[in-house]
Amino acid sequence: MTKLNDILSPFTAWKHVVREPVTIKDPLNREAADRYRGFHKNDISECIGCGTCESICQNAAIDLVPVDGVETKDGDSGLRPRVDYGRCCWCGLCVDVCTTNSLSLSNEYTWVDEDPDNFRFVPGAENKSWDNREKGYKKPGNGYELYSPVRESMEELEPEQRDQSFIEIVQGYSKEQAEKEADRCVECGICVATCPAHMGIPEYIKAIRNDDLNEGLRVLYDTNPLPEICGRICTHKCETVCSVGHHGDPLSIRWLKRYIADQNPAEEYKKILNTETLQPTGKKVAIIGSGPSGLSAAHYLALMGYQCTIYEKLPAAGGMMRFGIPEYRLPYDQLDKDINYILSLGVEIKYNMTIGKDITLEELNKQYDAVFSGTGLHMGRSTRVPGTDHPEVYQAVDLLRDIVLGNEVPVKEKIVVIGGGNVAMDITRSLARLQKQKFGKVDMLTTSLESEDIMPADREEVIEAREENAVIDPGWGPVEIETEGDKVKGLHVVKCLSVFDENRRFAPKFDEEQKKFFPADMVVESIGQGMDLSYLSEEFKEQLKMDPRGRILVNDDFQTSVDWLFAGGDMIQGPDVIHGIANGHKAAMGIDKYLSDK
Amino acid sequence: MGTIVTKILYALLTLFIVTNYGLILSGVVRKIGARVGRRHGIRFYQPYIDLIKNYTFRTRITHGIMYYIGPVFRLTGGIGLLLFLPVIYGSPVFDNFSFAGDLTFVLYFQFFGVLGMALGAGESGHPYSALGVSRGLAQTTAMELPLTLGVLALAVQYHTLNIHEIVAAQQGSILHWTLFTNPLAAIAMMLSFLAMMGRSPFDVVLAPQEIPIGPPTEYHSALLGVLQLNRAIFPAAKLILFMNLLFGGATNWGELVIKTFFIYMWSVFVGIAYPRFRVDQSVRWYFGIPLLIGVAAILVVKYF
Amino acid sequence: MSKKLLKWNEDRTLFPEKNSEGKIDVDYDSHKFMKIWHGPQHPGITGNMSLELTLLGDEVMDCETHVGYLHRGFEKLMERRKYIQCFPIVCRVAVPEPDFNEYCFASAMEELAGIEVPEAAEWLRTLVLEMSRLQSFLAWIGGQAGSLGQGIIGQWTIYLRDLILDRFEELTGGRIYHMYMLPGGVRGLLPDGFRERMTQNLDDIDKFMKDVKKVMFDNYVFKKRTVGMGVIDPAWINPFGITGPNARAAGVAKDVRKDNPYLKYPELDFEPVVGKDSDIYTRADVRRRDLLMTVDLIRQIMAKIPDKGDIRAKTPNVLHWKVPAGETYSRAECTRGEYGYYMVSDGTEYPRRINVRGPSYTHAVALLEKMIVNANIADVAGLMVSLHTYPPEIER
Amino acid sequence: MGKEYIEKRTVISPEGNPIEVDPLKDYFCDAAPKSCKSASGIIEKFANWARSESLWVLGFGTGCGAIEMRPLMTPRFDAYRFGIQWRPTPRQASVFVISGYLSVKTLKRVVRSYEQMQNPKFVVALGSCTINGGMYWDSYNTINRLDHYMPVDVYIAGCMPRPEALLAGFDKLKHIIREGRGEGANKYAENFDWYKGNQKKIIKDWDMPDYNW
Amino acid sequence: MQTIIENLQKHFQVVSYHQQRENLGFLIASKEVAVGLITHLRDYEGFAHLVLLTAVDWIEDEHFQLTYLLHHPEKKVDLGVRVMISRENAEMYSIHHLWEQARTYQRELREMFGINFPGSPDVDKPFILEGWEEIPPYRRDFDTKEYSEKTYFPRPGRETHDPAEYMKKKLYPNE
Repeated sequence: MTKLNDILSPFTAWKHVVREPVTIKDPLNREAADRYRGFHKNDISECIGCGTCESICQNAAIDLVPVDGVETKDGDSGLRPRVDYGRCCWCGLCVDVCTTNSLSLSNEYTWVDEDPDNFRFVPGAENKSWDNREKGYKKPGNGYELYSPVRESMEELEPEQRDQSFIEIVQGYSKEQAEKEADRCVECGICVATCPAHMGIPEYIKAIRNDDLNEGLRVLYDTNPLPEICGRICTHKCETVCSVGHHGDPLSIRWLKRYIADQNPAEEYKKILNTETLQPTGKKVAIIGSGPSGLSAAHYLALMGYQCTIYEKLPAAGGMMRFGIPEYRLPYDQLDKDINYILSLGVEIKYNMTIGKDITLEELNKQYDAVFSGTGLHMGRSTRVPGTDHPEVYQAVDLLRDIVLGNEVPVKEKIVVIGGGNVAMDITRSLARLQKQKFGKVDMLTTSLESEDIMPADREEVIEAREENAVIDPGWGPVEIETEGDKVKGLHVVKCLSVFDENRRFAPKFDEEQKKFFPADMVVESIGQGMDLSYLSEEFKEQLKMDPRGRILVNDDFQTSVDWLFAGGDMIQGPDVIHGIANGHKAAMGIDKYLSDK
Repeated sequence: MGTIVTKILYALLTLFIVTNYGLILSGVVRKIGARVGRRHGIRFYQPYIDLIKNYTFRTRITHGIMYYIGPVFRLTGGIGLLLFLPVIYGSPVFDNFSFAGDLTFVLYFQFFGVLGMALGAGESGHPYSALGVSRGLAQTTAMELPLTLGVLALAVQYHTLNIHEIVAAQQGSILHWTLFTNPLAAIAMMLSFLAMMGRSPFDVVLAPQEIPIGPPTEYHSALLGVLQLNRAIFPAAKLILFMNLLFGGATNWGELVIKTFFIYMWSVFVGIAYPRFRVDQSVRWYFGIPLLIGVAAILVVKYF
Repeated sequence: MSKKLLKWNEDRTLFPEKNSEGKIDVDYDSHKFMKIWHGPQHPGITGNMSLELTLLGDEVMDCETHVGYLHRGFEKLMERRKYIQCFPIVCRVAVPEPDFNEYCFASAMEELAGIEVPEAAEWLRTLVLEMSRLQSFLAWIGGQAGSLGQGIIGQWTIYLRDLILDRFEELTGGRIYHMYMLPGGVRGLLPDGFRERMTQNLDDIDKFMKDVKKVMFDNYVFKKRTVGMGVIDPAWINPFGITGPNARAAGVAKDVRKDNPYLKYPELDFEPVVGKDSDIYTRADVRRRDLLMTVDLIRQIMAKIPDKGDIRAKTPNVLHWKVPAGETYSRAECTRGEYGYYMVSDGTEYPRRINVRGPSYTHAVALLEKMIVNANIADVAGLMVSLHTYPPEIER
Repeated sequence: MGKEYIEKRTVISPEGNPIEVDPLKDYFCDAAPKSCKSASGIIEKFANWARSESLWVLGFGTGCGAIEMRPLMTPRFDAYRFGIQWRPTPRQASVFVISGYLSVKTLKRVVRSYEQMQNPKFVVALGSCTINGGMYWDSYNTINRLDHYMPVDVYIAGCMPRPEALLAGFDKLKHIIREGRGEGANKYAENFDWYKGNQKKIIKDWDMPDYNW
Repeated sequence: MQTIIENLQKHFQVVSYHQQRENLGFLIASKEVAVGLITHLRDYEGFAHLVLLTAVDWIEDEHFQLTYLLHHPEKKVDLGVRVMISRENAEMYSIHHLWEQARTYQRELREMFGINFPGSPDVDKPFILEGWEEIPPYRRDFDTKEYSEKTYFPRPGRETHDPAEYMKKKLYPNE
């Protein structure tokens, strides 16, 4: 019976003959699934050309090529990915790893061509029929990340602990933390162009990952002889353009630099950096000022074999780094670590030597083959509102210098600071500490012309200042400092609507109706610094070419119009440490060129 | 003299109509098969295009003279078979060269095709062709046995070897069909018909999965076109033969189309449902039940 | 040993004696033998490999398998790719069911790197593996029927497979190559409406499989061709390294999902499908029942799978993921048997060596060469398909 | 077995002199392919129409793309309705679908199969692998670009291209044929030495005749 | 697992044993004892299933590591036997008499790594490659990319730019 069944049952297949075929009527226009990984799309305005897609592509299908209409600028390489469909496998890893989320895949999948050379295109730049498709593969959410978008948190002192003393706040990364943070780097190198010194950032981060800190230090010293300092107080322009920061926290490049410097003991620097013996050239260079640019120039000149002598007005080296930046941000022993290494290369330093008073520039020129000046900006600017000439109105730079020198600093119970830059924050927080020590409480108020979102101070500085109980009230323009005899009563302000005009020129607009009064016993001005060129003799000044705003003009080698005089640092470009370092480095190379040619 | 010329012209007309019918039928049947697989299948006129395309190939290679003759042989078999069949009963135009004893002739022609393939495919030198041909010959021989027994039973039953007369004997009522007057012979012949049409489970000769695709492996271009043409004519001729022998023939084209279509569908009906036998299995199978039925058919007509 | 096997052996006693190597002494000079190449361009060969057959009439006297037509040097290529870059290429090792490669690769790597995969991702992986089994089985059943000349089954099952591929497309974004299970997790949650459509497809498959059973398995000719054919002796299982349905059809309940449970299989209710007779028919039937079991498993998974949750563990940056030095072997049960990845890491960003153990490796070379001897040439295709071999995983 | 059966063998002629016979020359033609002139005008147009509507694909799964052939043949996509059919032997096929990467070992067989196909013949190349190496661009065993070894009519991008894309590719091929541009076979014949040179450069084990149609 | 190892140590010198996970362990055996050890494992300990046999090229240490991965079908545990053999004239005793499938593995190793297994059937026959003239491709000193570029004509017209280099060229070419 089963046999008969075996003969008959196959015929049941015929019941399907009357059913409608399941064939897709029009397969050529069938849309793929929503998540389908089809052809590439790229939002070319979002894309920064970081090349992470290229580096993850196992097929070498992606090239970075220049594209018309996309300019190379800070944070944007001006390159865009070009995909070779003779290589691509549509795995979508390029989409997953895309730092800006600009790359995606549409769900279009038909591309037929006779010419095999046509299968290459720059998504976004060349118009394709699928450019406007909504559907397609995008980077999934739900904890799906190919690299961590979250910064490794940094150990810091609690506000209660830090507001009494000048102990360093930031603790620095441990090995695990540093390696984890370094691991987030995608090695695109976008940051290098933005860093004024063009440091080899991806390379030293890679050195951390490979746990080869000696190599890391070598990379650092290629372009930056003050890594301990920069690792703490650099304005880290690099982090603002970090490609990882487009969707997530940027890498804390600064802390990683600090980690490398911290982990290498000072006594081994010479061995690591292979600077135990240097080939002297017999030529001598004088350097005015021991700030970042001076030290940087001295370092690279020393490496090139020049005998350098630094003339410093103050009794300690470091310039603004020592006298402008409070100790809680940059401890002196770390400052000394960097400086001492540079001095150990044979750089001589003469303290308490004021140019123009103890020795003139012309004399330096006679004694030395070239002179580098990095005298910086040490004169505080004033708002020049009524009342600023009162003795209880101070300049932030002066106060900061006094704190470092150990001079007595006038601290009152109620202090108002005018200014929104990092120096304003520094003085606010320094004075807050002194208030705490003296009165046991903090009553600081800092106001600035700029509103909160455009305040030039670093974000974390503002946050930390608030944590330390200082009041930050930005967006007010000072009108008058009310004084009464030898006492200051307070500061009158009006609302500031905008700081810059449409041409990005400084032209503040005020709303006179909105007024405020900040009562204070003491006012500190911190709205910027100017340079002090008093050490130059008048006839010398006439030889020097200046720009209309009173800055010394230099060429690409930081050579002034007087060929033996080079200048750099804040007075030329700035104001920040890393520019100074970069200037010093370039000036050193300029001096080398100048002296080799001579 | 005039009559023989008109006869030839009429035969050519028949050939033309049957060829077209065969081509369309093969297309339609493939479409029906595709429907079981829940798809649309080829366009019904696709066989025409395939044919044209094969004739328009620009190059062809040769394996020797028999390689050419093989397909021609086969085509001759197909056309020959057709020409000795009365296609439309009673029509002077489509009666062809039917004569007394044409039944034996037809049986021979029916084998002719395989022999033609054997010659040509053997010359092509491809091992698959050789395998396919040996399978084909073995299976055809096995299948011929019940078929011949059935035909003999018919000859005994109708006391003639003339197809025309066999058809004539079946006219009048559906119950006069051989199918009902001699069901055993009809069954034996219809089972042989399955193998004749080269469909599952008896398609081991072509078997693309085993010996791609058997005898015609090496055939291409116009020669394949010839084979294809034959694949339209030969089955159509066989259908007409079976229609004439078992289903009362046809008195007009409409009847012919309906009857042959259903006869064709019988092989398709079975073919879709089963996989294929190995050649030894199919030979054994034909030596089993169909052979017994064939013998029984002869015995029945002889003694009852 | 079953009676059927004995019968088969009796049937074959007319043919030349086998020598100690299990082959027949072939004297080519006798001109009795014919040599033919089955493949690589041959519709009866699964994938792209070839058999060099020596025939005596229709009977195969000697067989030598030739592989390497699809050799791409995966194991070499992976040595010069970072771990994440290996992820898109591993699935290409076996086209019909790429997901087992992805899973084995990911799990071996996760084990070496010490990464815990989130719950939701584990479930999704289980789902994808079972879907992959399902579609592979469906494609195979059509192939088995087709190899014996019954095309209609293939028409149906490939259509059913297309339904599963649609679901794959929806879930993973890929049709054939899914590239879904990357090290650390998966690449997406279930899309909206997925469950309903999946359930609908499973019902369709259930229904169609009933027809398939009637048309293909309860079939006189099919039984005639397969019962007692190509018997794998249970004693061969270990010497030939036979795994999967081929072993289970011989009555050995080898199933990695039960033996070395992975993913969420311990939470699913199933029993390995076992057969008795170990011939082509039994192997086909075991696979058919395995297919139905897979349908049931997918239903179970759909009932338990979470809609939300993390899909990927926190891993180091994949661009420079260094996997700690060590070596491991991870395996999974695919439709053909035990799939495994042997991974050796030397602590760098690049794998030191990855070796892929595909089940076809053992089935398609040594075993096939042994089994094909004495078969009829017409059975070669059916026999080969019944072992469910796939050439790319032999040569990789 | 080794290679004895393709090496030259010595036979004794009826006169008793030993002659060396090259078995490869025994079985195959020894003339390079010739470029064929197309028919003129309307006849060629008609022929091209027939060629385009009757694409017989050689069933040779050379790479992973073979997996998408099954869906094409089956109900979902049903390429038969567009006149696309599969043939098991190269002699009868007119379209060669190179389904993805070609290893050197396969290329040898592909070249042979291609040469056995009759003029006019068309080649459809699937996926990245045939365009520029695809995933296996740095593999020691797969070729990078197919057009160095045989003329290609249509490329379809994808890895793998979906059946729909394949149908679009066939559609394009039909257009090309109808426009009379599907002259790959003639191109092959005209640049025969170049193609052969390229093939021989990478197929180290060239144990087949130069001409085998 | 532990008991098996302890058992094993009674009969053989097991150099080191490393438990990778609960059901997988690796041990190192010397070339001379390896085949005896594997036979013992198969016949007395019940490791009846040879999962795989493969090699790792430790080119720095100038040796090949052969891994015989054995599976115990009843206890469901795996044991990897690692054998270090010299890279110079690499040769190992064959195990084709223990497992039929081993001859395939050995053929592959012979071809891809150049490790010889004297006595293994067909071991010198080409397996995967055809007409290969270079050093065995799975050896570490074979550079597949270089070989591919020189052999297979990569399509011309590709060029790429490093973002950092390109930005330097564009933004600060002189520094």
